[in-house]
This record gives sequence, C-alpha cells and structure tokens, in this order.
Amino acid sequence: MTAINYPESAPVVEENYLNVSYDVKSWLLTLDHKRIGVLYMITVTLFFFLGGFAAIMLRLELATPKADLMQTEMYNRMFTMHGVLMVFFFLIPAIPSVLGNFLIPIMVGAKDMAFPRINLLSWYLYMTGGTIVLVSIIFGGLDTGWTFYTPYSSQFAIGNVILALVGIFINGFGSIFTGLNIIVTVHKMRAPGLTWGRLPLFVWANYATSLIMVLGTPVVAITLGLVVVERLWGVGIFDYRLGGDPILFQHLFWFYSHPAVYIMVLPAMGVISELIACFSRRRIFGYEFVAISSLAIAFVGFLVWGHHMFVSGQSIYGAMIFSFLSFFVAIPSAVKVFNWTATLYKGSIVWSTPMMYALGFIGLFTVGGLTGLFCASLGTNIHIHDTYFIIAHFHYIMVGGTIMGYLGGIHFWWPKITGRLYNETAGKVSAVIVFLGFNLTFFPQFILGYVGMPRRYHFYPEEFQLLNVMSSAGATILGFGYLMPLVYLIWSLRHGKIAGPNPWQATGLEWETSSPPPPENFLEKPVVNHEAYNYHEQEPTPN
Amino acid sequence: MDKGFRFIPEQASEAASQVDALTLFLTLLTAFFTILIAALIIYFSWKYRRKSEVRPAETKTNYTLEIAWTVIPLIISMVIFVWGAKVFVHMKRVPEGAMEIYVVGRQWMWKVQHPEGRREINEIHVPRGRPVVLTITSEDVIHSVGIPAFRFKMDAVPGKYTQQWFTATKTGEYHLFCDQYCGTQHAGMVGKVIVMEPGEYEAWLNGVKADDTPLGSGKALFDAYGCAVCHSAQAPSMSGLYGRKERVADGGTGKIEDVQVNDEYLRRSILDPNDQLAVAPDGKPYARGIMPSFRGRLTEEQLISIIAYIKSLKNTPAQREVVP
Amino acid sequence: MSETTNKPHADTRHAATPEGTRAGHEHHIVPVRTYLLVFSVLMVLLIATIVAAKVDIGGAVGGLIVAFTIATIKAVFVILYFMHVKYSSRLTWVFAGAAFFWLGILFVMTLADYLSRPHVAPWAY
Amino acid sequence: MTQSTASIPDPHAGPLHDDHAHAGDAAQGGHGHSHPAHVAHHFDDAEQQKDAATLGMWCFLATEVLFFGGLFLGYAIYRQRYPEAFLIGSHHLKLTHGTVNTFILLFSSLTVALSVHAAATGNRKGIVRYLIGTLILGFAFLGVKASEYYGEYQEKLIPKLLFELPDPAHSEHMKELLEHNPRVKAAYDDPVRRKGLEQQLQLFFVFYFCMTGLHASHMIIGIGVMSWLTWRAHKGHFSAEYHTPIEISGLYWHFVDIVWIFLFPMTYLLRH
Repeated sequence: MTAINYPESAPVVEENYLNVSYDVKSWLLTLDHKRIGVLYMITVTLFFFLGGFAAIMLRLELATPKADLMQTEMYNRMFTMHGVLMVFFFLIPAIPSVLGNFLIPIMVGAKDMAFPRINLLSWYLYMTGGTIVLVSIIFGGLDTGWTFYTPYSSQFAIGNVILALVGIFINGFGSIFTGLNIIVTVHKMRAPGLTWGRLPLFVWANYATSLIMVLGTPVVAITLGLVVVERLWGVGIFDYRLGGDPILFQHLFWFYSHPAVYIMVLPAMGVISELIACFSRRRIFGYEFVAISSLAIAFVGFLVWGHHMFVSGQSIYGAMIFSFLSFFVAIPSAVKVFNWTATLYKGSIVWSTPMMYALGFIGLFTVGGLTGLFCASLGTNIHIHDTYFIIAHFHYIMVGGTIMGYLGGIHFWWPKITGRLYNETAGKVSAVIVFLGFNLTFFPQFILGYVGMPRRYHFYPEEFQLLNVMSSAGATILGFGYLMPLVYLIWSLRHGKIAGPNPWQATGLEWETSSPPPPENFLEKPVVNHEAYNYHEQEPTPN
Repeated sequence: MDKGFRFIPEQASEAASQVDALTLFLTLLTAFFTILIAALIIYFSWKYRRKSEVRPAETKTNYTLEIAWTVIPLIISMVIFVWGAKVFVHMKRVPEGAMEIYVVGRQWMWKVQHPEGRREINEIHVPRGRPVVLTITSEDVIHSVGIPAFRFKMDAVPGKYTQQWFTATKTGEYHLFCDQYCGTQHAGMVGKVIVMEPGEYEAWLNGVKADDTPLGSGKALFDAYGCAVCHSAQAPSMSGLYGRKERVADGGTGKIEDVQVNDEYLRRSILDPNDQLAVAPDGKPYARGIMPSFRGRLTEEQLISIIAYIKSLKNTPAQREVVP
Repeated sequence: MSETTNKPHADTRHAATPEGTRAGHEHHIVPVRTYLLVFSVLMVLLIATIVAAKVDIGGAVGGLIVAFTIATIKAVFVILYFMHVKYSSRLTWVFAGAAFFWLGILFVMTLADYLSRPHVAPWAY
Repeated sequence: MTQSTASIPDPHAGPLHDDHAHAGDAAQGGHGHSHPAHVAHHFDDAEQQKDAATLGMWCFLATEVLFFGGLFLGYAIYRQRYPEAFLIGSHHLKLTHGTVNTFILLFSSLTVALSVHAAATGNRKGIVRYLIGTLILGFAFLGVKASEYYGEYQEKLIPKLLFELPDPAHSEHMKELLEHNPRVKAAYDDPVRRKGLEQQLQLFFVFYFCMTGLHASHMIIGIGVMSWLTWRAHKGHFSAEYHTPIEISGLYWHFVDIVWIFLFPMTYLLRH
C-alpha cells in the first residue's frame, strides 16, 4: 500500500457552500444538498423541541398520581402531539435527511444528490406536512395517539384527525423521495474506484434505511388515506358496525411502522460506526458483517410487525410466526454491538464529545435491544404489552439510540458543516448529562411497566408514584442536557475556533475537502484507491 | 391491594410465576450482556487510551469470532422463543370446564356478566383456584383487559370475541386496567379484580352485603360503578345538582324543556338515561347512548342509596369543566 | 438545447445488437415488430381472460387462479418488453423484483394471520 | 491527497463491481469530458444521468406497487370474508366498459412503447404522433370510466351517499345471480343476512371506487406528463441521444397499465 499523507491543512478555499450567496431566496430555492441538509437541520430541531416540550409537560403531569396540571383531554392531545412530532417529524427525518443529505454525496465523491430538485421537493413536502400538523395542533389538536388505531381514530375521536393525517401523508412522500434519492445516489454517483466494499458504513446504513422508506412508507400512506376516507365519507373500511375490520388497520399500519423503527435507528448505527472507527483509529472490526447486518435488519424488520399485535386477537399461529421471526432481528443487532466493541480492542481511543455519544449509544442500545427480547417473546409480551415497559424499551432505542447517534453525528460533523469547532468541555459535560438524565428518565419505566402501569394514563394508582417521580426528575435533567448543545453549538458559529478541513484526522472523502465544503463539494473529482477507515496507515498522532 | 413499592406485581395467578421465571431469565441475560459490553468498553477505553507513540493495530476480519457471535445469540434467542411460546400456548389453551365470564368494554367502563347472570361494573369477582376464561368484546373502540397480578392481557375488539384464561391463586383485590388507549377517560377505565374463596364467591353471587347507611352505600356504589369518571368531564357534574332547574332535551323529539331535579328525575335518569338528555353549557344535549341503563342492575335499595348520595353533593368549585 | 440531431442515424448503430442480451449500459432499441407481436399476445390474453370469466372453471378458486395467471402473464409481457426490463441491467431486475417481493411479504404475512384465524364475525349477518 | 496517487489494482473490483459504469475509469478522473447542454452539472455524462433517472423511476414504481398494494390487500381480505356480497358487486360492474378500457390501456401502452422507439431512432414526428395517440387513448379511458361511474350512480351503488341493495325486480344481474348461485340466494333470502349483504356490498364499492379512483388519478397525472412531453417533443427537445424523459414517463405509463391489468380481473372478472 502506498503511504498516505494527510495534510495538516487543505488548500485554503475562498468559496464554500455557505458564503456563495446570502439572500433568503438562495436558501429557500437551493438545489445544493448541503444547504438542504442545513434546512432540514434547522427544522427538525424545531420539531424536536416542540415534541420535547410536550414530553416535559407529560412528565410534569405524571409526577403526581392525580390529574392536576392539565385536563384529561389536554393530556391526551399532548401525548399525541409528542408522538406525532417526534416520530414523523424528528426521528424519521433526523439522520437521513440532515446528516445523510449533507454527507452522502460527499462521502461517495459526488457533486450533489442524484436528483437535487426532488431533494428540495422532499424538504417542502416535509415542511408542508409539518405545517399542516402544527395547524391541526394549534386549532385544538387530536387525541388519537400517534398510532391512530381504528375505530377510535376513524369514528370516535374528536379533533383535527383528518388534518393531521393529511399532514403525515404529505410528509410520507417527502420521506419516500429522500429514500429514493439516497438509493440512486449510492448506486449511480459513486466516485471512480469507490466500490461497495469501500463505502463508509454510514452510507451502507442509510442505503438500508432508504430501502425501508421506499418500500414501507407507501403502505402507511394509503392506510392513513383510508382512515381519512372513512372519516370523510362515513364508510366502514375499519368499522365493525359496517362490516369492516379494525385489526386490518393494525396490520397495514405496523407493516410500515415497525420497520420505521429501523428507519430511525439504522442511520444512527451508521453514525456510530464512523465515530468508533475514527476515535479508536482503527478500521471497523468485521466491516463486511456490519455492512451486511444493516441490510439484514432492513429486510428482517419487514417480517416482524405482528409482535405489536400479540394481544389484538391475532391468530395464535400468526403470533407464533411473528414471534419466531422477531428474534432474527436480534442477531444482526448483536453482531453490530460486538463488532463495535471489538473495534476498541487495541485501538487508540480518545474520549472526545462524539465518542462519548457513541459509547453511550452502545450501552443504551444494548439495553434497548435486549429488552426487545421481552417484547419478541410471546410469554412475556402479554404482560408488558401497552405498559410503560414498552415505553421504556422503545425510548432506549429511539432516544438512547437515534438521538444519541444524531447528537454524536452532529458533534462529529459540525466542524465540517459549519467550519467551526465547539467548546469540547461543554460538549463532554452535556453528553454526560444526557446519558445520566436519560437513564434516570427511562430506567424506572421498565419497573413501572412490569408492575403494571399502562401507557397513555393521565392519572394512576398511588403506588406507582415513586417511580414516576424519578422518571420526571430524569426528564428535566435530560431536557437540560438537550438544551446545552443548542446553546454552545450556536455560540460556536461565531466564536468557535476555525476547524480546518480535518480536525479529527479522520478518513473518508468528506474530510478531504475543505470545511465548509465548496459548492460542488470537491475542487477536483476524487478518486478512491483504498478501503474505508485505513487509520492504521496514518502516522500516530499526538493526543 | 398492597400499596407499597415493588419490583414485580403480586403473583396472584397460576401463570404469573411462569411469566416471571422467563422474565427473570431474560433480565439476567440482559444484565449479563449489558455489564459485559459496558465493562469491555470501559476497560478498552482505559487500556487503549491514546498514547502518541503507539500505532493502533490493523483490523483483520476474524471469521471465527464473527460466526461465534452470530450463532450464539441465535441459539439463545431460539431458547427464548420456545420458552415464551410454551408459556403463551398455556395461557391461550383454555382448560376444560373453565368458568366463563363475559367482559364488555365501552367508553369508559367494564361491564361484567357472570355465568349465573349476576352483572357488575368495573369489578370482576372470581373464585380462587378455579380456571376462569374471560370472553371479551367491546361496544365501541378497542380496549384491553389488563390484570397485572395475573400477567393477563387481552384486547377487547369491537365486533369480535377474544378469549384468555387464568386461575387465581391468592385472594385479594387486584388492579384491572384498560391497556389500550380508548379516548378521553382511558385512565379512568380502571377497576378491581376481587379474588374470593370459592364459598364466599357463591355467597356473593347470591346476594349483596348492604352497607350501614344509605348515604355510605350510595357513595360506595357511586364509586364502584365509576359514575364519577364520566360525571366530572364528559357528563354533567352531580355537584349541587339536586333541587336545581335543569335544561333537558327529550330523547325522542329533541324538544328542550326545564325540569326540576328531584328524586323522581334522578331515578329516571339512572334507569332510562336516554329518555331525557341534559343540555350541556354549550347548548347542545349530551350524546345519546353514552350512559348505559342501570335497569335491572340496581336494586331499589341501591337506587335509593345513590340518590341519597347525589343529594348530599353540594356545589364544590373543584369540579372540572368540560373543554369546549 | 440541441435541435440538430434528429436524424435516425442511431438506428443503424444499435440495430445489430442481438435481441435478448442484457446489453447493460449499451443502449438497445427494440424493433417495432416485437412491440406489435407483444401487443397481439396481450390481445389474445385479454380475450382469453374474458372468455374464462364467462364460463365456470372450478368455481371461485378456479376462476381466481385462471384470472390471475393470465393477468400475471400480461404484466410480465408489459414489464419485459414494453418496459425494456428484458434488455436492462441486473439492477433494474432487482428493483422490479423487489417491489413485487415486498408486496408478497405484505400479503403472505397478513393472510397468515387471517387465514389461520377461525373467523366468527357476529356483525356480519 | 489520495486523489493524486496513481490508480492501483483494485482488490474489490470483482462481483461487487456491478452497476457502476464509472468505477473503471479511475485514471481519467477530473472534469475531462464535455458536458452536453442536457446533462445537469452534477452528472459526469449523459449515460450516468440516464441511468440515475431510470433507476429513480424504478424506485418510485416500487413505492407505487406498495401504495396500491395496501388497498389490494384490504380488498382481498374482505373478498375472502364476504364472498357473496363481493360476487354481487362484481356482477354489477360493467364488464363491457371494463373490457374496452383494458383494451384502450393495453393499446396506449403500445403507443407509448412506439413513441419511445421513435425517440430512440430520432424520429421527432413519430414521437409527437404516438404521444398524441397515447393522450387520446388516455382521455378515452377516463371517458369510459366516467360513464361507468355515472351508471353506478344511476343504479344507486354509491356507498353511504346513494345506495340500495340491488333488487332482483329491477336488476337483471341480481336476478340472474340469485337464480344461479344458491349461496347468494341463501344470503339474500335471510332478512338478517340481507342487511349484512347491503353493508358488505357497500364495502365492495368503497374499495372499487378507492382503487379505480386512485388509478384514474394516476392516469390524469400521466396525461399531464405526456402532454408536457408532447409539447417538448414538438419543440424538438429530444433526440436519439437524449430522450430520457420519454423513457421514464413511459415506464410510469406502463406501470399504470399494469395496475389496471390486475385491477380488472380482481374487480370485474371474479364472477363465480
């Protein structure tokens, strides 16, 4: 192998994607994937804090067993708002649309996504959907829960159900187009020499995610469309009184919404693979296995949705099949965790802010994944179904997994996106606060669920109070932990140190261009002639 | 009900210990792997912390390891699958001669009917030591019968019957929850499962123990039937109602008139709630069919007690109002 | 936009490509004769399916199998020839196949529940 | 920088090297090629642009398959559950209209295929001629569909809004079905089950209108796209080298045809 010299500083580039133009129009009509990624970053942050506000209100209310902070209708609207905003408008677009959009074309050495106009359209669909949902919330909201179970959502619920469903429907197409764009970009836009075996694992993970987006989202779109039709037209597609079947909705809904969990967590896994490799200064252990396990999760994830329906009156045989297949998601997930851990072995490890998020992710994802076994196993599923155990489990995956991954990724690529370094101490402190706050919030919920507290309860028996108080206390800490990065990252935009092209001495094409990158990403078309993560070829770097 | 803090709910059914055994196994497994991974992460990141003179080792694919940590989790998860499926099948296969109790969910109460015809609301009395199968359905949206102490849960799906069985092993009172979100008062759709000795259960089936005073038993009935769940948010409040003039709409013609709230009115409203519908503050009558008829479910004595209790309710400002 | 290249010179360049090879990125032009042939096959199949629907072939199940077999053949002809999949890269085959494979997952797994459920529908009658 | 190093033999250039036409020309790199006007700036060449567009369209069609798939699944489950009512439903659809429409759509697929052929051979007049043919056929399809909907409105088969269970005294189809199918007759003769039939038949028509309506909306979008292409072809925007829009819009049109190829037997032809 040829020795590779990583320059201390890349040639100074005067023009970058941020300073080519400043007017509003050049942002709102931009076709540059980097700018679209930044637009997404701003808007998902907005939705995250709106959803987070709802979460804090819920936790405050649940600090006491009685209904005292708000009325029950309000509480129900609040948890629906929390679920809808977080799932559809933060977790699903967070990593693919922000980091994926910004990084994938650069990582594959392309000038842009394959379809820049469709990319912009995705953001507008997302914003249209989001605005419609916000309007539906401002004008009274809805209380169906983000799962929209029929016949409650189609016949009984009052509130702006139709409006919210239309918003989610439109947003769904934004998600589909993002997925389509990523797939085509990865297939067709790779730089010379960049074979599949050399792709960064972040690209692999987002590719797998995009397959789910393209193949799953249309099913939930048509399903929610049918709920709209039923509400508008008064026909009985899911209404038993008119011959419909409410369980059919659950099948169609979970066909997408279970794989949607992998839409959320797979890209985070991709981020973690990048961070672990960079801050251990080693090629990721078992690269092929980590790459293929992403595709395996995406595929097997489509075969397991029935475990959301073990107590719904599904047939026993159906339940058996779905339970059996559910365990097969555990295998590729376990493979990833073991490979990440093995990467640390004999590495050269730095506890930087992104690395702290990454290591936190591994721990929390391990707990989240293993508690998934309780949900996949028929015997235990019955007892914990629809209790706080489930809440705790999926928050370990979605918050402990996706949000840790997202924050880790934002901290890792922030210098690339903005050209500035943030305050490392502040970053580390907030990572620790997030980790501790998270565990205090959600660990008690495992016990709470096992002793029987059902989800979506506004008031509850007194004996559950202690655990709820712990959880609420944790939530305030967690909320604080999430606000900190908002502050110091924004502060860094003006006051942070200039990052230079490669502040982490990382490998990957995105680090071979300037920070922020030029409008077309590279001044010269890159050619790749080595595998990803060739850290062992670097000269040892001082701490 | 034990109000203390606990890690697992009481084991009050025959299935509970089976579920808990599997849970214990899974918990130990989770703890083992979590601690293993955490320990490795901490150890590695201390042992291999960055030192400027050390070059990290080149990564080589180790197929033995990869295969090992693919196959071992596979074996473990198949063990869990078989174990879980066994427990599940046991919970689903209703034994011969199980006593059948019907449970009907509706927004927001449980209506229960015993084989001998006795009905109750938000309470399920069951004998200890005898298999009981609950046949469950719903009148409106999907609910879910959840009894944590029995590790029991089954959805109440409108338009179809679902079944699951249990054998209670310990006398006492246990929580009955609605576990599937069903609308505004979902959290209020709770009740009790009361496990009695078989002899007591027989006696209970045959009669009701009256409380000492009409007022006391009236309050007890008002609570037990969950009246307050609706009559605080979705339906007119009972506070200060007695003796007032109330605006009502005729259930058939919709004609609106004012009536004096007296014993007779209250009695009619409990027995045939849909004949006259109270008018909400926004000028529209409350919806038909929300409140079930209590005809045949309350004895005359019980009716008198409830009316006595409603009479006693003075106007208190603590009542919540309906959200427009 | 270029407005000069409207002469059918491309025809001669590609006409020699043997039919049925997966030409990859080499562009392939299907002769008009093939299209007409495929269209006549589709017409025959259309008549066949109408005729089959008029007569009772093995009741509901038989009728279903016949109707869907014919429909599938029609769809395959459209996909292979009109949509040029026959002459396309392996990647196109994979994506065209994946769509139907995933549709299969949706159907098979859902029906696995429905068809193994003893269905008493009290609301039905 | 790695870009500057010479190309070394690629150990992974084996089977993984499937679809990427450019990985081989590593030595070339840079911006050495000419950029024709129709190639967007972020593509290397026309070939890559065309490949990307085609793959993008196939991805979109995969999405569409599952979009319709959800509806088809619902229809299949209710058809299996309520065979009598759905049989009545199928018999009340207008087979002649359906057959004519199938013919129209298959024919339009041929004209689209021929327009792509004309484009590939640089025959501008041919493109315009065949696309106009396609448009005429598309409108014909929608016309037939509309007249069918109108017929269903007249027969009071619009669920919820205007619906009556067909009466054998007025409906030939119903009379015939009751004579020949004892299961339908048994269901119809029982007053309680007849009430059920009425609801289930509405369910049939809900799905019928949703599926054909969604299909028709795809037709309308297709007609819009084809009109735009006709105009562009007329302006001479396409050539033998560049006609990707016609090709990928053709893929879409064929897909809409395929949906109908399945919709037709599902709804009209299951008559036993």
